[in-house]
Amino acid sequence: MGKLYKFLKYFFITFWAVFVVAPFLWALTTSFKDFNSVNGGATYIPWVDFEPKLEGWRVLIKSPANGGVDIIEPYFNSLFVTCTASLISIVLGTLSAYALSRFTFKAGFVKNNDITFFFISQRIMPPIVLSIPFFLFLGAINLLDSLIGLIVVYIVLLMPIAVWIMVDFFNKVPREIDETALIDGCNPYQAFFKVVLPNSIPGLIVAGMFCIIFGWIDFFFAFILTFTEVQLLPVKIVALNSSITPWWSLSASALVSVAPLIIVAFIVERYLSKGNLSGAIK
Amino acid sequence: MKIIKTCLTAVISSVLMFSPMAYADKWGDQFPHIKATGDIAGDCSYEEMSKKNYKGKTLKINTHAVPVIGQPTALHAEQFAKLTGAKVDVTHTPAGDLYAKAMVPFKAGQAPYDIVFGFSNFINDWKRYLAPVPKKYMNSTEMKDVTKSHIGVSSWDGTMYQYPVDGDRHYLKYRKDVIDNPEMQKKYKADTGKELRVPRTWKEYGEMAKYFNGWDWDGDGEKEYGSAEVMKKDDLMFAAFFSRSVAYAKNPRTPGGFFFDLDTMKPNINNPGFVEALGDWVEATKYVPPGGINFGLGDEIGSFGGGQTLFSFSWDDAFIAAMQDDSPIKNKVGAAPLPGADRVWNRTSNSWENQYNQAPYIVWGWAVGVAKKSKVKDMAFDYLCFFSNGANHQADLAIGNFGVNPFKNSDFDPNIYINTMGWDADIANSYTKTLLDMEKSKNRVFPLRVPGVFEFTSAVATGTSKALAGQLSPQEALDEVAKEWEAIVQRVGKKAVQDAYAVGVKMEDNKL
Amino acid sequence: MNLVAENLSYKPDEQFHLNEVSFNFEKGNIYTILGRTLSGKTTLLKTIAGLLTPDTGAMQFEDKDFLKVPVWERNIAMVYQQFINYPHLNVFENVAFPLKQRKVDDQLINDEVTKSLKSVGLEGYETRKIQELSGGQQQRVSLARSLVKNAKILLLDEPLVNLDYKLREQLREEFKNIFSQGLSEDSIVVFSTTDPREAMEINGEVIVLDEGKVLQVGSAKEIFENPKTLKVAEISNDPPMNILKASIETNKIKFEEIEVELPNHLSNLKEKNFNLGIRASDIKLSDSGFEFEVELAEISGSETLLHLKRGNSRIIISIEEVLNFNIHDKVKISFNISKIYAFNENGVLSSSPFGGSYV
Amino acid sequence: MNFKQKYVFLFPGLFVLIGILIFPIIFVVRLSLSGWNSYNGLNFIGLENYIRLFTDDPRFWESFFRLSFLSVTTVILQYVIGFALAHLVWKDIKFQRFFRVLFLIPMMTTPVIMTVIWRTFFHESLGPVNDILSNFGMSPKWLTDPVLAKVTVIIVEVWQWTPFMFLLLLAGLLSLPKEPFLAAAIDGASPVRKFLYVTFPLMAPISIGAIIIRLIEASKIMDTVYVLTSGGPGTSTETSSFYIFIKGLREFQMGYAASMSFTYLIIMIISLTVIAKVLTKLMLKD
Repeated sequence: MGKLYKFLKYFFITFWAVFVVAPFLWALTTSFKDFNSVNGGATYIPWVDFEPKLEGWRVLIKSPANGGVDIIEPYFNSLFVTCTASLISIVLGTLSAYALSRFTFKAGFVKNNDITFFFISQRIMPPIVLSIPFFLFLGAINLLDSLIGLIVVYIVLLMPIAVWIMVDFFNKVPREIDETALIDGCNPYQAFFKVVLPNSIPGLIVAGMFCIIFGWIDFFFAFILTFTEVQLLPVKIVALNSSITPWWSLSASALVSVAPLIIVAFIVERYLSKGNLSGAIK
Repeated sequence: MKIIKTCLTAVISSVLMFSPMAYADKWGDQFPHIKATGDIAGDCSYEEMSKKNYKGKTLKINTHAVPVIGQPTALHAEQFAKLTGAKVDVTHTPAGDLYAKAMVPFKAGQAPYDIVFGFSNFINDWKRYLAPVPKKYMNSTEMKDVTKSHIGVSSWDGTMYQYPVDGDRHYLKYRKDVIDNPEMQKKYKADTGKELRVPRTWKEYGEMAKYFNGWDWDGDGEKEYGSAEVMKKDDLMFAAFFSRSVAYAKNPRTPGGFFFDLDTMKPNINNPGFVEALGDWVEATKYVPPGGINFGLGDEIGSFGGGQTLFSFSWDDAFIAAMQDDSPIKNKVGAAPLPGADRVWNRTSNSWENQYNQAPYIVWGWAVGVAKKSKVKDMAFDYLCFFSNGANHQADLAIGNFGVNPFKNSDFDPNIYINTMGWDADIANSYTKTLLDMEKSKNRVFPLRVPGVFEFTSAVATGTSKALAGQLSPQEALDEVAKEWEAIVQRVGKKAVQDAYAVGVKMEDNKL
Repeated sequence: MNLVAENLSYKPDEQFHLNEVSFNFEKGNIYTILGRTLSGKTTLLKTIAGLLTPDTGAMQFEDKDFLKVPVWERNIAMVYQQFINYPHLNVFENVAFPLKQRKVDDQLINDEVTKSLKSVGLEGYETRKIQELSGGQQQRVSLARSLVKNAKILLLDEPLVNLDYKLREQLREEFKNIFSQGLSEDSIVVFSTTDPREAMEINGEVIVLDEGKVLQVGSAKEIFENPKTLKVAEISNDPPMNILKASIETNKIKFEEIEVELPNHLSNLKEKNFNLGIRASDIKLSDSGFEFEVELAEISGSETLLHLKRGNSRIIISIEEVLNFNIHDKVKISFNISKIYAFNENGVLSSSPFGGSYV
Repeated sequence: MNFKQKYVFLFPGLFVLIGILIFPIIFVVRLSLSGWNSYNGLNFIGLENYIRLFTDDPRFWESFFRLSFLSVTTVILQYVIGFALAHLVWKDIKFQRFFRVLFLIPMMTTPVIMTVIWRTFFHESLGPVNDILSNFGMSPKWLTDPVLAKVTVIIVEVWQWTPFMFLLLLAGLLSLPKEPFLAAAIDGASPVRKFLYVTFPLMAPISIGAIIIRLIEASKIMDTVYVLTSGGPGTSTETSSFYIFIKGLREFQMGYAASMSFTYLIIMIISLTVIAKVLTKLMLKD
């Protein structure tokens, strides 16, 4: 039993690890190919199977006039928009989540759970349809094709996630902690900032990570709501899809675009390892 | 006054003609792109553009992804900026999204882009938002060189809304090293009793493709297949279907509409001609490479251009890809008109006519317009005119992945391809002859350019892909499409569709 | 100057959490709220603290409308049954927190915290993290934090319940010491518990609470000797007082076909039928007694609790030694009739061995 | 607790959200009552779109059922695999940190881009999967067989989003109290029983939350379908959101797309509420 279980355990983990890594490895080797080595059938090992070329990577920094996409500025735009929108969503979302977790709201038949669901339900609407009203809305307030406009829209995308995770998290933080803080002379704001927040860092990390991920990977709104001034990374990368699908540069860009988030993964893992991610308080 | 101007232009041009090297030095040095020819005189030449001053102005362009069309757009933007002092911002968008990317702001009453790239069949939806090409440019030396059919595709009932910068058509590409190979011909004859030659009909195309499917006939160690075509249910799929349908359904003796009966606006799409073509296409799923029914244009180009298939038919790209310097099959491919059919449907008499029929499909191609609300229209048209000036156009033609294809009368000179691109003479000849014949043909089909065109083509893609997937029989699939088309006509308004379609039919029936 | 509450009611859902609760707490005294779980003890303490606002009623303290004073200005302290501390702060910072909040001078904080930690026996633990402490130590930290404030009102919500037996005993002693020495004449201590013995030991004024209602108020002794109702008798005894349906027939008390002598203090009883109450400790095993069947035997510390059955009646008796019984064993027991309580059919005390009566 | 300060906490977020969304939501409703498309403006056609949707558009409903199938299947798989992985790397295991980080990464790739890689991966003549399988005489039609194409979509979705479940469930596991496990250990419960009677019930609340959120996200499944198969072959992988996308941005029938979205929104809210209730009953009762 024990041995078999152990074998199965490592087998499954290894299997999944291979499954996770496989497309990345494929992307890595493909990123060094060119039109001819792609279209000759599947090949794997550079120098042995095919002559490696750097074209796929060069495309990412060349100017469009030279057949590249120049992702450097969009890269920083994406980082900026994602981080700012995540930050604002976390701040607003955390406050709202705290209110929903701790206090009772009632307006007619609407109660706490309904408000929470209202937040979360913002993610149900297919983005296609919201894109047009958002376009008109941002047009009306003159924020189309601007970083701020995108941040505004991303707040709508991200705040529900922040609220959902933080409500869940605060529900696990005993409310007696805030009560004790109040009794010890803190007003509700002080209780929140001095006591609840410092004990919610793991929750904030997870919520922050989800916000960053969902902001970073959005394509649709970034595509519809920008023109020339602001370009985000996914939009720029997708613009590599010309009549010929350039497997090589898309592979390179897939690797480049996932890179900053791997750092996020390490940060999250650090907090996981500390073992107190969602239950800092017994 | 006008006469004097014309004379003057003529004199200047002739002077320039005699001293091309002087210009080549000056501009060719500065702009390596046109090194081969130097500047070529014209109203929008480098020389002329350098006299303009657009300092402080910004031109915004949305174009296709890099490199096809997208790269020349960016390159010429850079050159234009250098020459005129303008600031030019270019964004790149995948083909499928070009329509929405421009249409959303159009509908919202905005013009974030001065210049929008798109396709010739967008014209009906876009023309309200586009500025007609001004007279000045209509009369430019550059425009004078554009072929009649491309003027037609760019115009709506005589008014040009889209600036011609590229030529597009579907034609047949085949592997010369097989079809023209005597050994293969012998072998094919022995096995099938038929001649191996450039297919004249879709049936021949199918037979040959099937014969050459699934074995290594060029000895490179990989299996080869019959045909690569766009079968993926996407925005281009309908074009492949229409290319296969024209032979059966475009009857020169029944004018008055290919897609609809112009009088009644009843769809023709489910008549036996189309059904026959769809039947052929379903058959074709047996001789495409593995995964072939999920091929988009990119896959088709990769597949044929990479030497995987015997045949392909659609835009130039696959052919040009195959003829690139580093291509394993350079100078092993040939171009020919689309196959025809041994019989053609007559929808007036409701019967087949057993007569050879062939018709080119002047397909959907790149088109570009200037937004009506743009504040820098002059600069925008100057840019477009500059984009396709003689020097730029010739240089662009020579670069395969630029996706700029012949659309000027001067482009059909095989020497361009032999000298600058290193093509074999017979290939260059077959290429230019194929294209030129299409220009001359009197029995041709223009793209559907009616309001709501995307609803129509999307219905075709859905219906035909159901047939390709085996969900429906060809007849059922096209009946479904016809029903959908009728509903769309109803929704859009019969009159509106009819009026718009009449313009296209007029061109098809050679009345425009 | 007292903490006076009038008719506090709180009904957030179907049930009353507080039902017309009134009290008058005097400074310098300890009050014990005795009640079972969910009887409203915590609600009452939170109401005093200001964490809950009652639906109706009034509360006054030091001549102020206390309900209008927000929690953070009430100058109270509270210890919870869970060990509530600030997990992100160390022991010293935890205890110093309320003082820092008051912007007390650093030197003074240092002195006060050291003093307070000493009084709960935690000197030397200043820099420890909360998570590194045992449950008992955590609870001491929270007690130290409550004491350091010199609060006017100290609320202790079952502070001992989550500790194991030995620690509980130990800490209870310390509580008593702290209360007797450390508290100024100026403070009110409110201690809540489910454990009657604890209430007796704390020995303050006891308020018996059930379903949000005050059943009886009195000294611990008074509650013990003369429980006002059956309910109070159940709540204020552990194990709960045994209640049997009984009747008086010619100087005999009859229940479950048992007849015992009518004790003197019950001779004036008016009703024929009454509820007989007798504590578990007032029933003894006796060979000459009446036969009951064992349903369950629990050993608790050095006692054995026997759950017995006869007819439709169930009783619990406690034996001061550890004995083994099997289920369905027959045992014989005798009743100390001088300790019999009588409650009328409405459950009100009609006669107690100590002479009390509420009829 | 009930202080007036509670509004200061709730309102900034709530009002920002409502402020940004109020116009778009109202506009969607208005749009759904119009025939807004490439040739018509924002006219008013009453409930015509809805009538068309409910009486004359089987394709929408087919795509909706396909979506239900795909999202429920992928979410179940993601949950089961995510739970298994989280459970495996929860306790001591070699290279624990490495596996934990690795298992998170797929979620961080942009679907539009990553699915292109998957498309090349499953490319039937040029991709590595069939290249390897062909050694065993197999060449599955990953993208062109109506059934297998659905499987491929599921594989890619599971790859991309299992980390989401994995992370939430791992976080949940790491925060579980120790006492119930001690008790189970004292009772000598087998690992299986321990899982069924201790771990699983304790994880139920977080599981429900994670499943609901994943269902919401999974029902927007679109990039994957768009890039992998464009809904094909035929319509066999077409989902509601993809169909709405086609109608809305490809054919530009914005009014109709809005009516579909609104209908979709209502159905989703109702079914998610029901699913949440059912899950709560099933998982919390055990």
